[in-house]
Amino acid sequence: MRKLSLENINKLFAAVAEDKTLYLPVDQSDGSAKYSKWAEGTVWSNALNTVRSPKDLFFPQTEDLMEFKTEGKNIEVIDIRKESEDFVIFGVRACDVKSFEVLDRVFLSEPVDSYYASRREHAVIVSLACSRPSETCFCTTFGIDAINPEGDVSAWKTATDIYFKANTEKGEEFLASIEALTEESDDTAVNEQKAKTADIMKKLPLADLTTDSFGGGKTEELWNNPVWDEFSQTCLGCGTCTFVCPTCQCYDIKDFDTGNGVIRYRCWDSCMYSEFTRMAHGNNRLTQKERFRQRFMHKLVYYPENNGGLFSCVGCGRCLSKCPISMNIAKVMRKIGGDK
Amino acid sequence: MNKKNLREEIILRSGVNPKKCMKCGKCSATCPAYDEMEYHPHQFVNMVDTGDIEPLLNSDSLYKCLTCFACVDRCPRGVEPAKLVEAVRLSVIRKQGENHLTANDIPALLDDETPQQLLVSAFRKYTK
Amino acid sequence: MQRIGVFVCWCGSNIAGTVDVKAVAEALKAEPGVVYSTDYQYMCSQAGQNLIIDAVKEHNLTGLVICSCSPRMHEATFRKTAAAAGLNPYMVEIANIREQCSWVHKEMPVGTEKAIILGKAAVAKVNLNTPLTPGESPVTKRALVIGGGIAGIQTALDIADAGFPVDIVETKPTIGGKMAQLDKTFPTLDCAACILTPKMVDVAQHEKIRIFSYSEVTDVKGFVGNFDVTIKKKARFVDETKCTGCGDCVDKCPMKKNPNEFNMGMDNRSAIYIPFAQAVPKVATIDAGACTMLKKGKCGLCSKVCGAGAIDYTQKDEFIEEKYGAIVVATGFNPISMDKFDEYAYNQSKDVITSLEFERLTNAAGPTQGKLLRPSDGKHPHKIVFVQCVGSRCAACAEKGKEYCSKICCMYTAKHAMLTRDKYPDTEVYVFYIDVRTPGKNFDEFYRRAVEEYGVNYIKGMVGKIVPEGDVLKVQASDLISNKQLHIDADLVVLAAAIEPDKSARPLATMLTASMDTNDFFTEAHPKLRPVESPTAGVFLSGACQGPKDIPETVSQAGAAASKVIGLLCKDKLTGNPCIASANEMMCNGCSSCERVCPYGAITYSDKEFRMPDRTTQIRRVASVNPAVCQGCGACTVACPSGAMDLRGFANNQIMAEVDAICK
Amino acid sequence: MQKITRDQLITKAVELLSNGTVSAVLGWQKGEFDYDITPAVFTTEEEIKNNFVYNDFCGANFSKYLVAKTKKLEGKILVFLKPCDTYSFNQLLTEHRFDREKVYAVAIGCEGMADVVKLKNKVDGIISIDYKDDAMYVDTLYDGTVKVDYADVLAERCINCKSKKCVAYDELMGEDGEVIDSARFDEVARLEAMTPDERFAFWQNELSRCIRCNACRDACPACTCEKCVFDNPNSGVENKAPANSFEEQMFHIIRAYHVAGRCTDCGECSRVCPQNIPLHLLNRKFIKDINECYGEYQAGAEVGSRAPLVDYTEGDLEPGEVFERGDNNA
Amino acid sequence: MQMKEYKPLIVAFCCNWCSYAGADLAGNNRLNYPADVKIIRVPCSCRVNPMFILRAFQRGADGVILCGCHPGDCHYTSGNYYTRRRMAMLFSMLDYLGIERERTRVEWVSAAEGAKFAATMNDFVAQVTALGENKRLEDLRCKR
Repeated sequence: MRKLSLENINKLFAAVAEDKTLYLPVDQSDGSAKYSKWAEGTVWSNALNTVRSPKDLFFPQTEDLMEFKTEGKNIEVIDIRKESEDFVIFGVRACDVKSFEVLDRVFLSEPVDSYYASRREHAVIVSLACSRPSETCFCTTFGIDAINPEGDVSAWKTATDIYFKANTEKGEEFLASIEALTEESDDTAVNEQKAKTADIMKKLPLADLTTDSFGGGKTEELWNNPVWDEFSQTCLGCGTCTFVCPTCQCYDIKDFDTGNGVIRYRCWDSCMYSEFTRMAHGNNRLTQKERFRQRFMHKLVYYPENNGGLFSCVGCGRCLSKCPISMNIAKVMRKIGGDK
Repeated sequence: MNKKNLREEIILRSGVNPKKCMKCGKCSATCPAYDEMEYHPHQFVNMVDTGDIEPLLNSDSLYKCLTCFACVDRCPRGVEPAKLVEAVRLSVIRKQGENHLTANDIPALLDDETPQQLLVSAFRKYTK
Repeated sequence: MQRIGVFVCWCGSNIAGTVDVKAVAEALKAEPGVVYSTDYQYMCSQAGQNLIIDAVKEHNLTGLVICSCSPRMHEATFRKTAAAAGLNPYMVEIANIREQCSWVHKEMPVGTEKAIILGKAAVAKVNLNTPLTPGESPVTKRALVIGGGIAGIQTALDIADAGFPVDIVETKPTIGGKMAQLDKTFPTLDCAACILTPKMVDVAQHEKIRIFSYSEVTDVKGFVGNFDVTIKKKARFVDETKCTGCGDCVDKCPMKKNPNEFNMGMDNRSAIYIPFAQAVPKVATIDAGACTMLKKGKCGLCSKVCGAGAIDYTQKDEFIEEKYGAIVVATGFNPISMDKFDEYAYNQSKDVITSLEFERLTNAAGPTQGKLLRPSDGKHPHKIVFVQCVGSRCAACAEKGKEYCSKICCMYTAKHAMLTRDKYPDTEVYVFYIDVRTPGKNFDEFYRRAVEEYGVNYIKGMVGKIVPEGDVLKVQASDLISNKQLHIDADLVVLAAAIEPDKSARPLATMLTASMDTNDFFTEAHPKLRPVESPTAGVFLSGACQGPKDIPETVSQAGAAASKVIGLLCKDKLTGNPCIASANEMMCNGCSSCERVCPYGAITYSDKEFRMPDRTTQIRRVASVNPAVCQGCGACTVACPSGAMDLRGFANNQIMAEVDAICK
Repeated sequence: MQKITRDQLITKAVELLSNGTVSAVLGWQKGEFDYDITPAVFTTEEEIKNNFVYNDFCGANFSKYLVAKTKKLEGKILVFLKPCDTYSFNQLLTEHRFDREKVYAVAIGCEGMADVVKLKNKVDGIISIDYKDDAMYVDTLYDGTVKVDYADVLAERCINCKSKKCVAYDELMGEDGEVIDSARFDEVARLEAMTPDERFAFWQNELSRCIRCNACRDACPACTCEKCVFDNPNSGVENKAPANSFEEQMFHIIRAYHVAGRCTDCGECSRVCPQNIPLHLLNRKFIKDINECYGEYQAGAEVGSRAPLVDYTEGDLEPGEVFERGDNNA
Repeated sequence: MQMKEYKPLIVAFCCNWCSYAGADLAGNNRLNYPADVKIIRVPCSCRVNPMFILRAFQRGADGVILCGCHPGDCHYTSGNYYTRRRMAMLFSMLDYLGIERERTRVEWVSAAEGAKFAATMNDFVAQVTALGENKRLEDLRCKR
């Protein structure tokens, strides 16, 4: 385990940023944090987490795929892809690290999404253990250990220091690259903090939430549950939950005619939208109830069914704090699963 | 200064466009100094327009104009002949460059009894 | 996908001089949808149109782009061409590469580049054009003529003679207008009354004509073929149906000291009055501002002497609503006010008068029974000065006069001068002029006669000032020919005041949505080709409301307007403009924003049952557009936030395609 | 003024439900943490008694729900409206968006609602909240019980409340208030006084956070189009994500423009924005301009009034003169 | 690098009845104005949706001018009155967002005002040229 005094954290950032782009949570003018590029003077946010999840860095909200140019009546297809540069993403919480696994299973299974894959290959993920989880956190429900985050490198922050441990080859390389700045350390301080955090985790209001009622094979059982009717009634059908969600991976591919050619790009889509997956015959899901059900069934039933039981919710709590009407997956789970 | 340049300069200085004149003669009809003048307001306009300015420079008419602006007021086309007369007058004054009275002389002449306006107009008229 | 043909017109050298038409045709070939592109010297010629028709057939074209002059010029032509080729006429778009390209840009590369861009925009639009079919609306077979002067009278008579009912609305108590006030008419010197009053009588007796005198139009709604007009009949306190026009009331009325408008205020009339002997309708009118009975409830003499019992002090303004298929504006003119021309002392001396006042002074029915007497002392004037262009051609004094030439003054001044010399040979007559303009049949001959035979002194130059002194008017003027300043002691000065449109024209134009120029003359649909029509369909122009005119011109225009009206009223149905709004009911949420901005009331709402996406049925309030009423302005399309309301022919996606093409 | 309590509302709702006046109640349902309250439709007395809550976090404007709810329902629906909601209620009626006959509106006085973002910025790990008269006492994971003054967490829209007057209701609970001469345009004026460069920088910073989740639009009671232009593939402006700064600006300009003259300034757009973009400052700019150029106008103050952008006078300011006016103010 | 003279792209929306005719008259009278101005014909100025204006800026326009009949002279009675309010509000909003107010203009040009049309376009082009390229409301995707 390597240790660095927090006083020197900016030296570390500077060293990392020298040969790789470094992204880390930075406070914005409205007080919320966002993964931003580090540059001299950038201050690492103390926030528990960012509003937008780190999936933006692998799967941006909009991404140009290719371009078409017309010359007279001929069409030329231009591949505008650029090989991703190496980058480090720093301070990723356990839940968000887990979200990469959820995304990987979608984008890296055949056919591989080369745009996503390229970014994943070039990224080093430095995770950060939680010490002050929020009341909206429920990662434990999905078996995620906020205290021992995964990632290429795991990090723990105490009041004075930050500790690193490599989990992968990439992680080893990363630690080697900052070796000069860090010192070897035992894990006493880290373990102390882990114990404290574990206590808090148990006290979280959503600590008792379980996935017992969900998982593959539950489709028919849950399909006609009255909760969909009841809870979808006041759903506004906005896309907030899906856009702040670290695991939502739906996108739409569109063409934009620039006047000098056509850019084919993709952008996030939301299953909450009435235009979502609209086809020639019309929409699959005609009512907000169906769309509402889709979102939660996908997270809790369909995805685990197709992915070996892995839920596609990581309990980060973003949708809990951002839904305009405070409707969320925790309420749905609670209602269906009943209180333990 | 050649003929054309003088015309341009007078037009520029006066801000008058003599082409606007429709030759109605109302300026001359209204002019109180008409009988004193060799060249009448409408002729001023026409002569400046045609560049026939030399006779005007040498004519007494320049100093007969009272600058009462009746012609300016009455002209239906907004030609403003009095401004043109003034501009021609200035050409004469500036050309000679041997003014009897220079601007620097004025302060000495000022006294409480004399309106400053009087001196200024005198300066204009009698520096010929 | 459309199959578009592009046709680039040279317009002789008008376009080809500044635009490389071949390059334009070539460049547009590569545009999406274009399958054929060519150029030709005159597309609008028969040969050019045939070329288009042949190309449509040969290349199976579905849309046409004509790169030519303004669509305001030949859009209709090419739509007809398209129709002749079997296409929907609305599959044509014009790229205006003449007025807005070749004529305003001087360099060939610049003009060519822009022409190509304009062509691309037109192609982009045609790609999204859809065939449109005009709706039909019925025609109310009745015409309204606003103004009862010679223009209105002639128009009304011509329309009525063709068999269509006509209503004349006149603000004054009688029709007749300015012509009724004139003495003689140039250049033939006919007596105005002798030629006008029979026509007035014709109007009164025509079974197809109704006269609303002492009335005004207060509201106009609707559109060509279907105008709904509200006419206010002002209370004249005399029952028109009973009054015989005997004049007993006029004689007995004690309130005799009211300026007589008909005689330009140069004598007086009573509070109850008939404007003049040949008035039509010959009905008395009570001047409410002058009548003591109406003001104070005392008197009532007229009622007592009226054998017909026509006096009705309780009469109220009456509002009449009537439908018309066509409206003719004939609101005429007035001399401008002389108040601001201090130099001519109009307000200082009674002996400085306007030409229209002079007409009354020389008219046998006028205040002096036709004897030319000075208004101040009733003496014969022996030296008369006429001043022309008073307030006309006055560019520098917008607050005083008018920039335009009033057109009629030269001739009537010549007439006045000639008649004066004819009747009173001992009178010296001077006419001060800037130019004498006599372009008309026998006009110059007339003017020359005044000079050569009657000895009128025409002096080139303007009057500078007039000063009343004792019983003469000191006139100071230029004589530009002899280069002298003249001083004349005149007994009478006559000012040829500029004329301006009647003040009622401006509010009327707003009601009619007819456009006006900066001088408040009505604008014609085309200055040369459609001079008697307003750009607003169904509104026609007659007489001086459109521009200064003399009587023969007025009468010819009046007849022309009438023939246009007849042409319209002959139709049983009008085909409308198909470029109108329409609501997509699936997207309309019934919010009423569009209804609120529609100037024609063309949008209505109804509850309709819809099958919703979730397969339920719902009753929703949705908008619908009355195609006969909608004029296609598009105000509603912007008021509608969802874009449910769109405009055919100028659809959102079409305009955006044009924007895109231009900004490429 | 006595605060309206949960019990009062429950009594009212149960009374109206049981006597058949209404067949459903649009109210607030308790959540997981005392502050995450969800609007919900209640149809039974039991549901109401168990789940109906009313506290300082009941900020959602219910009026928009009436558009959909009244269409589906047999009988009337009871809706509780705060003063600002009553304006939206009227505006929707003006636009014929729902059938007034199908609604039983109870207006409730309001002392202002709390802003959950403000609270969370003050307190970490909220477990529960006790609403006392003097302040709210927040039980937290880390700092024990924390006393938080109501004033310190009052929502921005409530600090600048435009009116505590209820302009539409069948029944009024509590006391009616007055229209308030609020300072709500001060922030707009502050921006107006900036240089264009500063304003541009300000808005670039704010709008760059937009994720086009459409919450502002979907929560807005004035946005009730059957199909929004931004969702309509044929509109030419549709997109599901802001591809660049142009589209961010485009979306927010058009969003605000489409509700200009109809926006009641209820503040829902800013409340629901997950990125805390002060969207109300766009709407208020239009309101301020409208007030200054065309006379004071409050959308929703009365049913049937003509919105300023579907109205005109012949003497209106020219677009250029609008700027001159701005210069005088600056 | 070779400096190319900056030529702005101006989109002019002209109402069919007055301003388009005014532009035609400018043509009839051979009154020059820069070719940078491209006219789009609309039936009435009130047909111009704010979205068209934003669209033009997106696609690369540097200035957008709207021309209609003089207030009171609208062929459709009241269209330009609505335009006046709409554009006053829209332009004020653009200004509020920090977008140069000189890039937008509304001008009333009658069918008789060919000279005014040409003068207005000359003036507006000069004004926009002085501002330079539209950077604040541009869509980089649409730049060549």
